[in-house]
Amino acid sequence: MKLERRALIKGLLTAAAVLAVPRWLFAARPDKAFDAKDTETVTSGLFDGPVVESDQITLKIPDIAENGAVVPVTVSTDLPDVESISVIVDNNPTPLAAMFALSPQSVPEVSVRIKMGESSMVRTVVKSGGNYYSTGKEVKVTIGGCGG
Amino acid sequence: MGKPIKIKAKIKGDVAEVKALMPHPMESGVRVDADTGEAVPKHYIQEVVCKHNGNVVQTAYWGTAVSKDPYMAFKFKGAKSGDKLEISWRDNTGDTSVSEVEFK
Amino acid sequence: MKLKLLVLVAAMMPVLLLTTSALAADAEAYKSALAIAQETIAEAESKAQMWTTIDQLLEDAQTAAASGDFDKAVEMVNEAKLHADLAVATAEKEKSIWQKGVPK
Amino acid sequence: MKRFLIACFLCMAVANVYATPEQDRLALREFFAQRFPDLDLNELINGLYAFDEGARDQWLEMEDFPPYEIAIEEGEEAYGVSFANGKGYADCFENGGIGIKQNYPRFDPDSGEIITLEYAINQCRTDNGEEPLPWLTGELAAISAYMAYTSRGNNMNVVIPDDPRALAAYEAGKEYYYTRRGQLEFACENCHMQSAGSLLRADRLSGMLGQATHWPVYRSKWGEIGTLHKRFKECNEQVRAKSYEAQSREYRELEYFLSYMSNGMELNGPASRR
Repeated sequence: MKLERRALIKGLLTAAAVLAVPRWLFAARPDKAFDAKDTETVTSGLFDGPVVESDQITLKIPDIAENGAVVPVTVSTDLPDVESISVIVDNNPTPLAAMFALSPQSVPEVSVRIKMGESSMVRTVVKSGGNYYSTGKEVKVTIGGCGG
Repeated sequence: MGKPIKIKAKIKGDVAEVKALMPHPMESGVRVDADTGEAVPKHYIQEVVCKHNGNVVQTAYWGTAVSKDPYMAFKFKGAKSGDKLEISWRDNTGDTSVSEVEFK
Repeated sequence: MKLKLLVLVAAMMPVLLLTTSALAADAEAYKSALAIAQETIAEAESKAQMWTTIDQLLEDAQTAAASGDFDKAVEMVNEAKLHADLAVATAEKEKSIWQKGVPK
Repeated sequence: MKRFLIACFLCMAVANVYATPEQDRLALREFFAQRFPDLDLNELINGLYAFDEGARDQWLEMEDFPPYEIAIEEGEEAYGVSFANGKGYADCFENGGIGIKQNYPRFDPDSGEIITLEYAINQCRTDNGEEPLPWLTGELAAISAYMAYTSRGNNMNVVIPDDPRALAAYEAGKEYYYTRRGQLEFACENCHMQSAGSLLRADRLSGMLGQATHWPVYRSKWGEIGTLHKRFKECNEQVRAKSYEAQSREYRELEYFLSYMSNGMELNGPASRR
């Protein structure tokens, strides 16, 4: 079930990537990607190339979130020349939670606290040397963070 | 003008470690006010710019899913004692806040 | 529609026959039921044992009474009295046994 | 000498019937020591995080830059603002109000009242012609957070003086804690002693010991800093018992008892909780 879903999304990502041309430049906030209601739309709009899974990214996020209103996330990677790090929560009303645009001075490690309305796959996409890499983790939420 | 940003910045070896806490309601537009029964309008930080001695080292773009009173931590190279670190944000209403600290 | 009404009336008959207050489910009946309930509620209050449900039931009763539905109003008030009765019973029981939970 | 002996006899006779607060406290520690033989009791000042490793990790991550730091800063600023008459909070408290939270709540022999820290803060305001602040959240909670912060590391030291009114207040608080109430018929004890450390739906329950050391608290659920009495109200309502007003006599007595039970434990407020 999980595998199927992942395969499907991966397929969608690849399909989207084939069609995609660079839509938004990172010099400004990619508003459309932030307004998008599903992960496919976010990724097809945000990334102008295929996204491949990578084990060189560490996504630190709890298996069971204490409170959906405050879920600590840390993303770090050994990949070189990191330009951006995005955090996407599939089941949130607008999946794109945050995108960090890095500079050559940056050490690729960012932390942020996010809201999660319900249990969801949380994924991070790292742009490194012009290519996109991702990893993800299922996070269980017992108290949703949308009520306040 | 938004509330000031709380910043903790230190240098470990050749890496600067920065942690910031920004008092802000981060209303997603989904929450319903218990008293009025009406949805609280969206009010959230969209962009956070971090500058080292005037140069942008990182820009964070945020959606509505970042938690209330946002916390952010990041690292960069090339900072030394006495350098300045400035963090500023802008929210969807156009409100802004800027704070600056010096590396010890 | 008519049949439904008939069934409803038929269903209500035993209630109407059994409960004297419901016989005259009008403003007077509501008032006297409320007076009886309030006595018990005051007792629960004085014994530090009010339930959150009671205020809600009284509020619902008042709304029903205001719209002329005295059957419902009386029903709600009686429910509130039942809750107050149970609360008072807890208070009385606890008076003699709360000490049992204290580690010795 | 004779009088002394009689007094001693009386003492012992009374002690046989009623436990003294100190006996209660020691018995409570023993209760937790037996329930959680592998737990360092001092860990209980961290509430549910003493029991739940996964939650503890997330909490420690929050502690990296806890959201209550905003409240401490706002509280410090508010604390320093002078009243219209030129006086300030520092004039109302011993040691200028710094590092004194361990002594609260205290019994006031003049009025016979239990004075909690928040009660004293508002008393300070009204004594100086200022309007009292709302009890549950906001500026009062922030000032309380700042005062708690300056008291971190001190050990809780609530005193029950030799005055029947003080003892009566303690006993009333104790009875409140152990009395079942509300439609669900739960006493504070049912959750925080018998079920301490277990899950109630998705919530892991904290233990009674150490429950008073870390207030006020920034609860993620609230999204702001709130006082202990806000939590009292919430607890009561969760079992469908009508709550009392913040700083009502009932809740002040409850806090008096609860705080005495944490005597000797380290103050670690303000804190963040789920």
